[in-house]
Amino acid sequence: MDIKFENLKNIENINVPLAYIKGEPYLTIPKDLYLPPDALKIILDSFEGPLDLLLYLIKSQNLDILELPISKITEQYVKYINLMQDLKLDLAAEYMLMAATLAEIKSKLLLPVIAESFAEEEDPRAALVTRLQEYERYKKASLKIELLSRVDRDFFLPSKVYYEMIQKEEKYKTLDLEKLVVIFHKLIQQAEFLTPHDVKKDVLSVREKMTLILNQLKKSEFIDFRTLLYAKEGKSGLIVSFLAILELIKLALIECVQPNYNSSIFIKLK
Amino acid sequence: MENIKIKKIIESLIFSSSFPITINEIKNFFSDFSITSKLIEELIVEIQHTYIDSGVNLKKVSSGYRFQIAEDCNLWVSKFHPEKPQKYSRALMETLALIIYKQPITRTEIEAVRGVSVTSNIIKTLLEVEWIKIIGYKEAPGKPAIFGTTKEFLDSHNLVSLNQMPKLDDIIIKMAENEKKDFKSLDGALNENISFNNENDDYSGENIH
Amino acid sequence: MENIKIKKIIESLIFSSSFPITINEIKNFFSDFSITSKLIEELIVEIQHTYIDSGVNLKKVSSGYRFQIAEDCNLWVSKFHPEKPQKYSRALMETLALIIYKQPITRTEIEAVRGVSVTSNIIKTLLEVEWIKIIGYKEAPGKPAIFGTTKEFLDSHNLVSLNQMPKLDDIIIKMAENEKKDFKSLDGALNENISFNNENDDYSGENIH
Repeated sequence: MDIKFENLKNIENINVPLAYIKGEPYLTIPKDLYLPPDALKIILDSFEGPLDLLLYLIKSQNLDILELPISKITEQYVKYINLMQDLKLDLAAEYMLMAATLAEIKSKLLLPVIAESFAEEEDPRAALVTRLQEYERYKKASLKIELLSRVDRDFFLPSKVYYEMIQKEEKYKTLDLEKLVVIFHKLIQQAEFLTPHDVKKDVLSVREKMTLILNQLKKSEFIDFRTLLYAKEGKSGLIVSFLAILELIKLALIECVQPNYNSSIFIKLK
Repeated sequence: MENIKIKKIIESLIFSSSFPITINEIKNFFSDFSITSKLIEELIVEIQHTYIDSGVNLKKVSSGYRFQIAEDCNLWVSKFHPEKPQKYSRALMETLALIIYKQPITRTEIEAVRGVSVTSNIIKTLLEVEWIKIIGYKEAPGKPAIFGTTKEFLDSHNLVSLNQMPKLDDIIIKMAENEKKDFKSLDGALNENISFNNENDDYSGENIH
Repeated sequence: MENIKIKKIIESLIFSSSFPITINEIKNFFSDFSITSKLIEELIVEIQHTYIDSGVNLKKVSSGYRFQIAEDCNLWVSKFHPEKPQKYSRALMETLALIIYKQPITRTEIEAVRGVSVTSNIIKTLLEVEWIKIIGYKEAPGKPAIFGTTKEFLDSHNLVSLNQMPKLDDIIIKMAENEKKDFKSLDGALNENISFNNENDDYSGENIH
């Protein structure tokens, strides 16, 4: 493994500035809290929520999480909250919830407890201490992750090396026809393109035939009407061809001509 | 700085760049060390020699130097990287669907149904893959092209005739069955965007074919 | 095929790919020549040696082998490409930490530890850089997504496995017994979901939590 963790050991000692105000790093909040309001806003914004703020209050005074001096911390916490409210900062609901939690713990601790039951009964602070520890763990972990070697920041990759693509035979993928059908019907529904009657007449094979006829007309100017009707296609085939011709005439794409009375009918492009 | 170090850095710069690099660019980059173009050129020749039998070679192209896969490896590399299966856009599918079902059809007519314009690219792609072709021009201002499907479209989709296109009813049944089996979706895109109105008989498969 | 030729092709495959390549992929690619994994591994070691003093080095990461710019060239390369690397917020890094160490995890579970809501943007960014992915949906109201880390996360941090992640600090427990039980169950949940390589004592499961 070529990863070095030595630098991670010092993580506790890393003093990440709370904020930079006019280029000056602020590592701690001044005791008297006297700061220009916008500067204070930046500092308070730098907390990742009430747990982070509580941790800061504890750590900055070298207090022990496990001995959480609840009244002292509550007092300070509330001071911050009030300050934020005074400054009309958008205070997340989580901050208010924590204030209530602290007040609750404080009041529970003040209640006289029978010595016997104390051992069994949960320390009112326990849940909060657990949460603080848990949060601190992952906060520290996140700092360690930040220090890991990261691509495009700490190390780099070569660009994909150019190569000459040797063409493959099959160039295009075929379509999912089912998807295509569904797309078509959806489209038609949306557009209200067709009336129900139209749909019934709109036989796909007629459409196909129309294209075939137009294709033939590209090759020769005139086509004998009769050559378009193949007996081997059966009755339905004949009907399809006939409908296709009628449809093409209706669309003004082709026209029928009869040079002489009695001669064949020819079809030509219009 | 030692030449060997400079050479290594030049190598890494060329490898890291997605564009070819010129000698001038390298020279400017090392401006603090006043390295001559001649030295850079010499070092590049050295690198070229180092890589002569390697899987990549340092080549000079019009815009500078870059590494390229060795010529005798191109075929292998091409084989290794499967060509990205071309993904067709919904716009293209819609356009093709209209050409299939409403052929012969002009672009304007397609646009009228889709409610949006059909880009030239879509038509170009469809013409290129030879799934559609121009089967004539309409007697109308501008003589718009009329499109229809091709034999190649049928061939490449294993159809003999358009009659063999899947029928909507069958698809609906299949999808319903799949849903019963609690499959998340037969096709994500489909289920997401398309809701069937089964009450509307007008669009049942039988009628359309 | 001669080994020297195979080696050259392997080299070109890795260089031409934008993703790391595994030995298995190479083996499958050469299936016509029935080349053993062992040989491929040996050849890769040879390539690694060839490139040891070069501007790029062959490295193993989670999803396979790839070339990387030589460590002592990183500074030069970063200077050559002046784009600033993406900076991530503390909120994002904390969210990521929870996903790494407590995966599989839902957004609500992340929020419970952090004590604040996790914005959609954070999740979106993490998904976009492909450091995390949705690995399922929880059987709960609203079917919340369950997140986990990806191979890409490990790749982008030069890691082969999660075992190499820094250890989590131990929590000092000085509470009543029932509290301890709570911790146990929490750790249990962790162990289930991340499999750590116990060969390496430093990163054994117990220590990571």
